[in-house]
Amino acid sequence: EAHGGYTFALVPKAMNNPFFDLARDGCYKAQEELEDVTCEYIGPGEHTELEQIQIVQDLITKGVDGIAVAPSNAPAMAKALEDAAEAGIPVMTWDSDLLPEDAELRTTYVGTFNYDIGRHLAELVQARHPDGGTICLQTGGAAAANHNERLLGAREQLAGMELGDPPGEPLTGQGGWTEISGCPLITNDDGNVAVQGMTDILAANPDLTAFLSTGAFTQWFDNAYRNAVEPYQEEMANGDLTIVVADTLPMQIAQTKDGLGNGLVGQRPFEMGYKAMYILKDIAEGNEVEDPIYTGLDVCNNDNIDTCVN
Amino acid sequence: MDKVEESVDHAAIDDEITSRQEVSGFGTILRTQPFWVFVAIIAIGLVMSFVSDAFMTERNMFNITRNMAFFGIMALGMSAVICTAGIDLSVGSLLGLCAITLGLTLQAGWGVLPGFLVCMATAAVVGLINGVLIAYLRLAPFVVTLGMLAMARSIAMVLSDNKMIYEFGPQQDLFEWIGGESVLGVPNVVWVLGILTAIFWWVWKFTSWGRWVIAIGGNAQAAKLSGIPVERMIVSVYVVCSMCTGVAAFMFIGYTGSATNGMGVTYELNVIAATVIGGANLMGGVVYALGAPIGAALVELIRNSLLLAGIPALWQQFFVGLFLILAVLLEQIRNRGGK
Amino acid sequence: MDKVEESVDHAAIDDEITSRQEVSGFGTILRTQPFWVFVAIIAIGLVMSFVSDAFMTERNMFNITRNMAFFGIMALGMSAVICTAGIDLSVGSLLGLCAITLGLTLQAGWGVLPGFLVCMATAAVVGLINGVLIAYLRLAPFVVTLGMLAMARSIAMVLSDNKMIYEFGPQQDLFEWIGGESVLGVPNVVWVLGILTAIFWWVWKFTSWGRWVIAIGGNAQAAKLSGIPVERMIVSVYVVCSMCTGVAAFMFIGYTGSATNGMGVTYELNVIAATVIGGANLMGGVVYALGAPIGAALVELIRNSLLLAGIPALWQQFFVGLFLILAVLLEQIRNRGGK
Amino acid sequence: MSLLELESITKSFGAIHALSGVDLSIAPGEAVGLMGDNGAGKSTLMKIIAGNFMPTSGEIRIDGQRVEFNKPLDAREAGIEIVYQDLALCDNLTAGANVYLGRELKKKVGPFSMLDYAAMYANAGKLFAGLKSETRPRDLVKQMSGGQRQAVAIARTQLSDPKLVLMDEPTAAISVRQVAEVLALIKRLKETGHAVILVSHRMPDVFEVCDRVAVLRRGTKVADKKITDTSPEEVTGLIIGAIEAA
Amino acid sequence: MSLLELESITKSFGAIHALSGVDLSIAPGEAVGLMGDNGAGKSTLMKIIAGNFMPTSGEIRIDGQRVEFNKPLDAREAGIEIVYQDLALCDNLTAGANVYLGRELKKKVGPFSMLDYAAMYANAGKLFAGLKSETRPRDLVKQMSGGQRQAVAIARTQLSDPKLVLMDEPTAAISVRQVAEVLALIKRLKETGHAVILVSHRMPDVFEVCDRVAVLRRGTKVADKKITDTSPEEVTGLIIGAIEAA
Ligand SMILES: Nc1ncnc2c1ncn2[C@@H]1O[C@H](COP(=O)(O)OP(=O)(O)OP(=O)(O)O)[C@@H](O)[C@H]1O
Ligand SMILES: Nc1ncnc2c1ncn2[C@@H]1O[C@H](COP(=O)(O)OP(=O)(O)OP(=O)(O)O)[C@@H](O)[C@H]1O
Ligand SMILES: [Mg+2]
Ligand SMILES: [Mg+2]
Repeated sequence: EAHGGYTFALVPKAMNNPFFDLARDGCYKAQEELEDVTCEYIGPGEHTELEQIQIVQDLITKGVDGIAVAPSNAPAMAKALEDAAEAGIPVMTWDSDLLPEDAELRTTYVGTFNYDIGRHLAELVQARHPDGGTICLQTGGAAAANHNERLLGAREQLAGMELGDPPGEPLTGQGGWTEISGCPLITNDDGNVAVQGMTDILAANPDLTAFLSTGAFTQWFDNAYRNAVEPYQEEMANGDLTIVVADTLPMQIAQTKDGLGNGLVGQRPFEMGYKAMYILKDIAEGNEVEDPIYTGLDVCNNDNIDTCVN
Repeated sequence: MDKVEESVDHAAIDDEITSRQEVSGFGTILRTQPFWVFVAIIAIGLVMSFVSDAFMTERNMFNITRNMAFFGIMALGMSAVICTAGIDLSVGSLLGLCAITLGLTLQAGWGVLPGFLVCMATAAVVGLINGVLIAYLRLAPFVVTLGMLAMARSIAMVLSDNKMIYEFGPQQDLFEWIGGESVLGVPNVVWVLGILTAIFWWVWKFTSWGRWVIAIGGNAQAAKLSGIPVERMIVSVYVVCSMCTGVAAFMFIGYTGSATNGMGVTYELNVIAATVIGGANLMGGVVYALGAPIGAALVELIRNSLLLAGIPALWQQFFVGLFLILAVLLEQIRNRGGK
Repeated sequence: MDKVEESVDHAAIDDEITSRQEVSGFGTILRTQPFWVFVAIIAIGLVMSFVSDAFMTERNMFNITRNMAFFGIMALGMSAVICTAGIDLSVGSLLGLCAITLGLTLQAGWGVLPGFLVCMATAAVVGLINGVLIAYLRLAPFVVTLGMLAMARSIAMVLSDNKMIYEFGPQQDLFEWIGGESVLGVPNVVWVLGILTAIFWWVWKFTSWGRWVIAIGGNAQAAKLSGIPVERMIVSVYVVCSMCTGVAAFMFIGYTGSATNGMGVTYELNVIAATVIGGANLMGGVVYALGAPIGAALVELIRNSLLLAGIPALWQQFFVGLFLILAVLLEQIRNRGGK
Repeated sequence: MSLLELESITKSFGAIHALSGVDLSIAPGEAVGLMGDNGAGKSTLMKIIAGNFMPTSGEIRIDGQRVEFNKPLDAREAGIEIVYQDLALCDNLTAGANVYLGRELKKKVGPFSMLDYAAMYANAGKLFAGLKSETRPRDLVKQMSGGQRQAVAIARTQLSDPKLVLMDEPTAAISVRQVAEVLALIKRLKETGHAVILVSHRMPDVFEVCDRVAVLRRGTKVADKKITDTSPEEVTGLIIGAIEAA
Repeated sequence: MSLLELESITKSFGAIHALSGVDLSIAPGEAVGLMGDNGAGKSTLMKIIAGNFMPTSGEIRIDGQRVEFNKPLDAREAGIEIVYQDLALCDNLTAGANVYLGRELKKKVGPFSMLDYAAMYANAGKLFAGLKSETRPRDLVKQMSGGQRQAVAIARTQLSDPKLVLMDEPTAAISVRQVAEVLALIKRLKETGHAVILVSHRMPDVFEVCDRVAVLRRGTKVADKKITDTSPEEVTGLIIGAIEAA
């Protein structure tokens, strides 16, 4: 508002997650480019559904000129966004979308198709193990919708069949893949819990074929992760064990380069935050926008790791 | 003795003595924490109405009161637990569990009333287990309810099969009206909070149940020796706390329009904070019915004000913490000044 | 009186009386919670060594002990706070804040020693603020440290500008060796835990500081009347607790190899749980140096065992909660049987 | 017939034997003084009769019926009231509330029954005045003087019409004036057929109101005599062990 | 010259005036008995001298010097020891630890100094034996009888060599045998030039050891007389208000 233009809010799921920081950086980049746009990046400190809704309510009350939100709880957020429609504030979603029946509450969605992240991860696994085997999946918060969609994508890709609503059922041999007992591992987005869980599973199941994580938390803690997988480096190199993880943060790329991981599927959060500002400006100025807008995925394996991220 | 007759009767003990009181009336109120937190709320409100035009709008007031009401309802029950020098960490998980049992019942095609009963029954069972372990097996409330925190969340996951529920059967509209709408411009959940607060106020002041709970918090041993059924009272207190959470869950799901097993994660800290800010003492023996809503209101008000005032996002938590401490400081300063 | 001379001197008070004791030696140990939790640990270990071949491997033992050590170190400090009937909810956030100040120092090109000092200074300042507010301004520990929880996290966010730090300057290798490697097959952090536990054991048993902290927990009023500088002691206790977290943070960042401001979220509950399971009483006055590591070990062992045993993911939290309660129940059953 | 009979009551706390094989009986309208050195086991015996402790072994009979008290309420329901030595008050409640704790007065307001503060404070005030104690019913006992607290504890026993009143050093903290009242109270209780056990270190009090005196030494009963058959000197000797038994 | 002088000490708790304008002075080697009804303000006065309360108004002088005690430690450093009526013990510590609380005995082991349990228990045991009290130094005070707790509180005052010892009803809970010891202790203190203020409801005790007796009634001092100039009857009259002042 300092320059009398637009103030657009970019609301992430949580502010303590490095993933969303990249979106914030994109948002600030757009702010620099667009003279008349201010980016207000605000979300819950930790991942809590209610607080995010309260923040959106307050933004509506405050009268920002547009809101781009990554809803944690889609139906609940839809209710809060009814007020925005009433107040004439343009709304879009990013990173994760509202339910299809609430789609008219937002103008568009910019982000990835979560299902595809899981699917691509599974493809990376299948490429290394065409005959199937045993697998352990790792996920974030228990009820996190985006992780559940990724789980479903991974499971359906591995099974080669449809498995119903997210997160699907654990695989018991479909497509040659069996999920071992104790999985999927729930991490609540805590890097330490993620590493500990993976360590224990690898120790308890020496014959495990693949370990697939739907979030970067597994590899956040660089050193701990490296320590945990180093004993299995040889198996990973000669194709007995595969570890694939979502996202393409810098330390993840370095780990993969060092042979301590076999594949990454990255979203483009920077682009999401960046595009969100442009889209909101378009909406605010009454222009038509596409719906949805996919930002695409970067799929990396040990061979293309130097070039896969643009 | 003749000398005495002429003057005051120094030996007599009359009404003048037995009706004396150290402080009374308004003086007693001045000494309570809820009063000073209330003063802090008024002060923040005044400042905010200058800082932001959006603050005093009807919509903002509507949002603030509704948001605080869920925590206020849970805090009412928590006050009772804390008054017995206990603690209940399982309320957040219980909210999630109630959300799932309620959601599953409605999804299966039942009406709102059966849903409500299932929700309350879930809460009562959890409270009963907590209470029995604490009262009869003498386990530390912290450990028992921490264990329950994990167990309730796990059961919610298993029951929901980790799926979100957002179809609430034939009476979906009624259900969502109860939790999300308003009567006379006041959100329904605020009405519920108001009524429950009045009931608790009455209970603390005028029933032996209330009196006994306070006595147990003051000196459980003495209460036991006075013939108060301490064990049964403690069980009842945990059941009451859980049932308050059950009510909050029922309203909350109606308001959000969806139920996930992740609901209420870390709410226990907020609820306990609201209770303690409202004047409860973790050592037990102190309770104010008005403390719970006032504490919850302060927490919500701080959050709302910082956002409206445009404090940078990364700094907001800092001011939340700071104002929490300052609000409680007020009472201390006044009570030390008076000594 | 003649009659008396012949028999025992009933009037005499001799050593026989003054040296009598209700229970002594092993009997005293049998009455402590840490002992029974330790028994539970052994029992779980025995069962697990049949259930899973991976359990008794060197690598698994290495992991378990390392994982528990971070919590154990923090729990040692927490024991002191809880012994004074206080509580420190800010340890999780402080871990994050220490991670950031330490990370920034190292990233800026300083060595491990300056990094360590900055980390400990951060912790000491936070502990000092907590302690002063609690001891001198008489604010409720729960509120003060809850406020600090929010403030410390916020400052960590501001300082780090919400970025992750994983470049630790010139002495990165040394730094990561300290936190992540082992000496004689035992992780360094476990050595630290062992040494700190021994120090605390000595402190509780043989120093007046320890004695006074226990006295304050028993009856702060009486301690004050005995001339113990209660306020200063309480400040020191919060500083000690924070410094333990500082040590844990230093080791933890070396082990994880990266520092984020989100580190330690909700760890306060784990730490308090470990402390309480190790026999601390939230009402104060009870402390066991061995309780902290034993409590932390139980929590970690349960987590590890459930994974190795292949319990379905959704059920795991259920068993975590259940075993927590069962472990504490053991002591109760034995002590009630004995009465 | 005896109102209360104790037979070889024993109580150990770990290695400490607080009581070993104590017999005692008391008839309606009788007052027994229980004396003994510090730590002799007097309070322990009182607590066993009041249902606060279970004896390690031994038998309690009331009106010839064997009873087992698992909790204080059991003893109260059997008609036993007690003034505890440590007073057992809730510091966070007022003096009036402490008097009525566990048996609050209620009044009906429409369909609701609610605590009747006015009546409780008025009655408590009367009880305190009856003890000649300047205790304010509306103030917290936390802030009260030692004697005021004791008055609260004594007043509690007068709410019901018990068969047996146990008084564990009821006059320890109170002043001359109230001591006289408490002794008068004990006499009134006796006259109306109640039994009283009075634990006290004050020889004159015991000799003034009691019919019999029992002496404990290190957990065993060393004497049980009619007041008229003994003297303060003999009792003192028995307490301190100068006289072995009588 | 007086060791301690109090001038118009007043103390109010809200609407309750516990003390109003109390003067008192005591010389070395003197023992003053402080008597009064329950709630008269005796303990409040003791606590003010001991630095536990600040007076609302009034002056305290020690050896003619005006002092202000902000905390109990200040008073202790000025040479004042006190036995509190409510005993002020830490229930979770042993009797021996309570005696030495705040001034633990230490021994050197190499470069470290550590608590010397053996010495503390042995000395505490001796102090208890000196009071003829069967108190076990190694057991928790929580489980002790009333008299044993009192013995612990009394024993504490004997660790240092104070100028003035305040005893607030030190004999309330203890048995005949120990009462004699406490009275003997007071006499010894007097002989060695210490001053003692004894609060007690036991007329004979006060008349046995005190040189002077002061009487408080509802917060004002109504009498301050040489023991030799008064009688138990007069003092009783003064306490209960039958005699207005003397
Ligand atoms: N902390 C306090 N707050 C409020 N009132 C108090 C406080 N302490 C004492 N009082 C009141 O002050 C008065 C004097 O109390 P004090 O304890 O000095 O009496 P006392 O003479 O020692 O009586 P006793 O013989 O029963 O021990 C009493 O009415 C008491 O209720
Ligand atoms: N709960 C308990 N646990 C352990 N020991 C106890 C317990 N209660 C009392 N004792 C011990 O039992 C013995 C008898 O105590 P009791 O309180 O019955 O003595 P008493 O005769 O009432 O003494 P006093 O005249 O001092 O009140 C004492 O040695 C005491 O330390
Ligand atoms: Mg006794
Ligand atoms: Mg007194």
